[in-house]
Amino acid sequence: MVSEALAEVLEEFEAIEDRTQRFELLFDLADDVTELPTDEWSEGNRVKGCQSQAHIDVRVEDGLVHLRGGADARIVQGLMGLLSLGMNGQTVDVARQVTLDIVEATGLLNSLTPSRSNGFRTMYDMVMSTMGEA
Amino acid sequence: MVSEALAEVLEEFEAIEDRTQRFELLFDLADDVTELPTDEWSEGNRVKGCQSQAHIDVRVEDGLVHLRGGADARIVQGLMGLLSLGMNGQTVDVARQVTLDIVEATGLLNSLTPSRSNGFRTMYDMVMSTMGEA
Amino acid sequence: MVDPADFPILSRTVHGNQPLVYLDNAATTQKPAVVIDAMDAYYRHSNANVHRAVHALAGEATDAYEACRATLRTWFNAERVVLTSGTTEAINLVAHGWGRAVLNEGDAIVLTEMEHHSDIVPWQMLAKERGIEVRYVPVLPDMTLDMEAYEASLEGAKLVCVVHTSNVLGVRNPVERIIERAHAVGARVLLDAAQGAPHTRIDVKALGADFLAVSAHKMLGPTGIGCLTITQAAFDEMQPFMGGGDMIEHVSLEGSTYQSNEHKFEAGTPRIAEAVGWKVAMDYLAEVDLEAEHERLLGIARWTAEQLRSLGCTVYGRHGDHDSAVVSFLHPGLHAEDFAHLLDAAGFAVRTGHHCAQPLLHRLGIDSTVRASFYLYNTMAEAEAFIERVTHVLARFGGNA
Amino acid sequence: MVDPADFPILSRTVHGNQPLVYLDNAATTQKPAVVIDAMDAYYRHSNANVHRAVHALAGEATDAYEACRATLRTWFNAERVVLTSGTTEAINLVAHGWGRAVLNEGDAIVLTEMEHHSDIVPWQMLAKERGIEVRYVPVLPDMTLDMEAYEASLEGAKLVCVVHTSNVLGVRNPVERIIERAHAVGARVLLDAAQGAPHTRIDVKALGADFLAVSAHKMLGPTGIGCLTITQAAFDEMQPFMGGGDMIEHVSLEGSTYQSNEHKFEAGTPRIAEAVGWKVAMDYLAEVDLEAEHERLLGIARWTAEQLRSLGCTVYGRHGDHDSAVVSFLHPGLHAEDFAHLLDAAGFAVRTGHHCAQPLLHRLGIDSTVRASFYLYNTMAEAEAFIERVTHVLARFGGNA
Ligand SMILES: Cc1ncc(COP(=O)(O)O)c(C=O)c1O
Ligand SMILES: Cc1ncc(COP(=O)(O)O)c(C=O)c1O
Repeated sequence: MVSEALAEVLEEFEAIEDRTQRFELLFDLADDVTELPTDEWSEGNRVKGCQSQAHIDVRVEDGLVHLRGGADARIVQGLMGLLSLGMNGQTVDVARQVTLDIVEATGLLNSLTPSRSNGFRTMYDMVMSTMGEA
Repeated sequence: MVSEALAEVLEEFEAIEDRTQRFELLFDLADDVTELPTDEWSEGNRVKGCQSQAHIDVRVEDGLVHLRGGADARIVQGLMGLLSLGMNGQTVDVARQVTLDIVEATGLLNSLTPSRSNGFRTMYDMVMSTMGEA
Repeated sequence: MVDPADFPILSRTVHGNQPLVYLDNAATTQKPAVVIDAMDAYYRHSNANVHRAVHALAGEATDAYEACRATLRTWFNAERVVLTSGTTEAINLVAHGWGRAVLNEGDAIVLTEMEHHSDIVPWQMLAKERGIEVRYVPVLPDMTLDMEAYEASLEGAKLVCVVHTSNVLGVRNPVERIIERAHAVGARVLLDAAQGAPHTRIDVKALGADFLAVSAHKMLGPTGIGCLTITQAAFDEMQPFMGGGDMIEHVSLEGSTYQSNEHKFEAGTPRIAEAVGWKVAMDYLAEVDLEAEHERLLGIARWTAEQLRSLGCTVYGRHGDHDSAVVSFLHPGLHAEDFAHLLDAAGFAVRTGHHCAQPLLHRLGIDSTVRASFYLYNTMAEAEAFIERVTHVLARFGGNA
Repeated sequence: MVDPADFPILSRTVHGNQPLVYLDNAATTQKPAVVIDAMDAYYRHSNANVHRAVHALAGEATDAYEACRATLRTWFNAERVVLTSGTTEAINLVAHGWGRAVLNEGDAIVLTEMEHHSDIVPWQMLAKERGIEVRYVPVLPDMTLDMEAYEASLEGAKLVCVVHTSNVLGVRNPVERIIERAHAVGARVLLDAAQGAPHTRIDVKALGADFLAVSAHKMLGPTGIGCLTITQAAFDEMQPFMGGGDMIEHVSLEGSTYQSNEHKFEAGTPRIAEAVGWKVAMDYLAEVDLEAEHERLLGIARWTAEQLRSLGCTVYGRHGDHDSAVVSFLHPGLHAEDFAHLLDAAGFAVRTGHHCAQPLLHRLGIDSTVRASFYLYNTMAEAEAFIERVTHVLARFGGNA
């Protein structure tokens, strides 16, 4: 089971017909990201393969996932918001339930092949591998 | 006016429907070439751009054209035969009447672009330029 | 203008029901049905490998392939036309085929900050390998080349490489003067005409361009083919680039001799169907009044740029009389990538990013732009719809950067 | 066998009313309608430039392009697949990208006398530039490689380049053993599979081939595209070949950094429509039982060879169990070129000449052959008609050499 917050937002996406309105919702999600101050942006937490600047920092403390991030493109930060809803403050077990499909569910990226350098997959992989090490 | 012999043979070609029979006629024309003995084959008289070995030697003596040649492919030598009919033993003026169109008239080479490395154009150019110098 | 109905793709919709408005022409243009049909017909009726074969199909294919070269030779008034896979390979052919044959340690070549990566990276690679000095002509704040710096950079230069028309700015460089000055010091000139060739008929003999690189896909033709025009004098200085079938005269274990014509630089089975398609594209272009189209498209670009400015955007470019209809812009309240996504949501295809011109963007102090680029089938009505959408997007999302 | 009706060209006639019998498959194969239609549909519906763009069309085009790579990766079980313009460019990529990075003066590489010019000339060029020793494995009178000489040639060799299947003889070389011995001395192996790949499914991991070069047009795909498969280990040793758009990570005036995946070797706008077509060709091939086809075609080739011999021809090739269906022959009474013209007159498309393998022909003591090569859509009935025509031609013209 994914977190309630994530499940709710995915339902919201599904209910919206209009692509522009869906982007509006995604833009709003950008505000749900716990900010990673730009002075902490480093090569190590950079999301490679992203056209825009994006950084993400994941820690696991006391079994809970702490996710912070930031991006110059609002859509990218919105996708981080989506991840945050499913992971930030959640147990590793719950966080792990989040799959790549959540982007599909927004209906905004028609398909998520590795070749589309949208960086979401990289972002996702960075988080999962950090949790794997925890 | 091209030579009578050439005009006749071109008419013959025109009268034949069947492509294979036309080749037969062309093969026969190979015998109309005054032989250039292989020991006279040199880089200078080689027909470049021909897939097969072909050599042609042209001289103008007393205003008359003397053409000798040889080729390992019978069709190429047949084309030389065609040239010979129009040029060999003729005056330069008559020989000059021969145009590249005579190959078209055989109906055997659908078109004679420079890219088709059939070498006939080269052969023709070699003869014409020798006559030009005479 | 041409009839958009000639271009099947332009009647499609995207994201469900949004009619496509294709404004990504500087990246690649769409193809008229005649071009698509010609390639289709080639594969259905004449497909064969070219050169050195006597059968009927091979003859037809060879003629079709060489007809493309002949058409390009006439179009560009060129002495030599080598068919390549595109502008990028054409420039690499100059770097390998001419550069390696002529340039030596300590020699200098001149590039500009306005170049596409395809006209920078091959030279950086060669420079590193050979110890060649690369000089870059700066771009001025008015987005033109610093011609004084250019003249100063010429001393001892062997080659000048310059983009005919910038793919980011639309700026058409003063190639006449550039060539004249370069030739005055004995340097050869390579023009990257990937963007210039689609918009204006270029006469390389009149210009004096030693090399001109072009991509078919940016001028109504298929992917996978382009060309390099070469003057006979420069051609004679070149050594082969890639080795293989068709480019040789004779091969033995001891060594090989090469063809003396363009085939010398066309190793392997060439792009036959592509050549067929490109020829038809050139024939289609020949029916277009490119000068009138230039006026019309420039008018659309100027109007668009003006509207964008009035909406608070910064436009990169100046849209001078000979510039192409490319409009690069940014808005302080919306990231370029977000902008492009939101335009796409309503069917407007634009490009965003560094446009393979990072040094230029660096000079402009930015790392991406949104770029709308217009071509023969685009209309003023499309530009108006575009500005309407931009207005809408900025009203709703324009405070988000 | 596949349904010839899938191939539109096969129903055409040549020279008026001669039905086409296409036996020039080793030069290039015909395309099924599904392949032609897929490219057509690409241009009509999805055409856009790939990578780095967010609009719908660009996404579709990028996915389509990368789907070709993914299909090839699976088909060949390869770690890396770089899309090139064909076998020739693939081999040149190894010469420039790997050879220049790894080979130095005094190093040795091993080729064979059976190679196509595309696997000879690039190496001769590099050898001359770098002072590399090229060793050639001789071809024995039975038309196989001299494996003893091969083993002897390996000492100190860094690279072995060998044709998987000869385009002149159809002989399939013992590539398993060749690779095993090469690896034992630490040499990398490049297989030229232009002829092998169309006839049998090659698993590069099982074989251990470091590099494998292939052309789409010889396996039902379009012109202008091919690939090079590369092991990750060899990939890591390579430096970029051509510079330009799409292959870089970052470009500045000071220098550039490159992509870390296959894009590093795919400079410029790639062959997008071609990739679309090739993928569909591979999907079509995947439905064919290639092993059964191999048996069937080899049967046709053996029968044809036998008939030709009984008509007084010399056949070059042995048609062993793994050889491909290529029949090269000569008749003492008719020049190869004349032979081909006379076959063509009745609609039979064969190739004649040196087949871009002059060193092999030199070793065989000849300078051309007539070559009939069979592929999936060819039938025994066609072979019979072919022999009938050959009989007729020889009866009428066979005393003319
Ligand atoms: C064995 C072999 N190698 C290489 C090639 C070259 O292939 P391409 O011309 O498609 O580059 C061919 C085809 O002509 C071939 O038969
Ligand atoms: C100015 C310029 N030069 C070179 C190129 C490279 O062209 P291609 O990718 O077709 O090789 C482009 C297009 O991307 C361009 O706009």
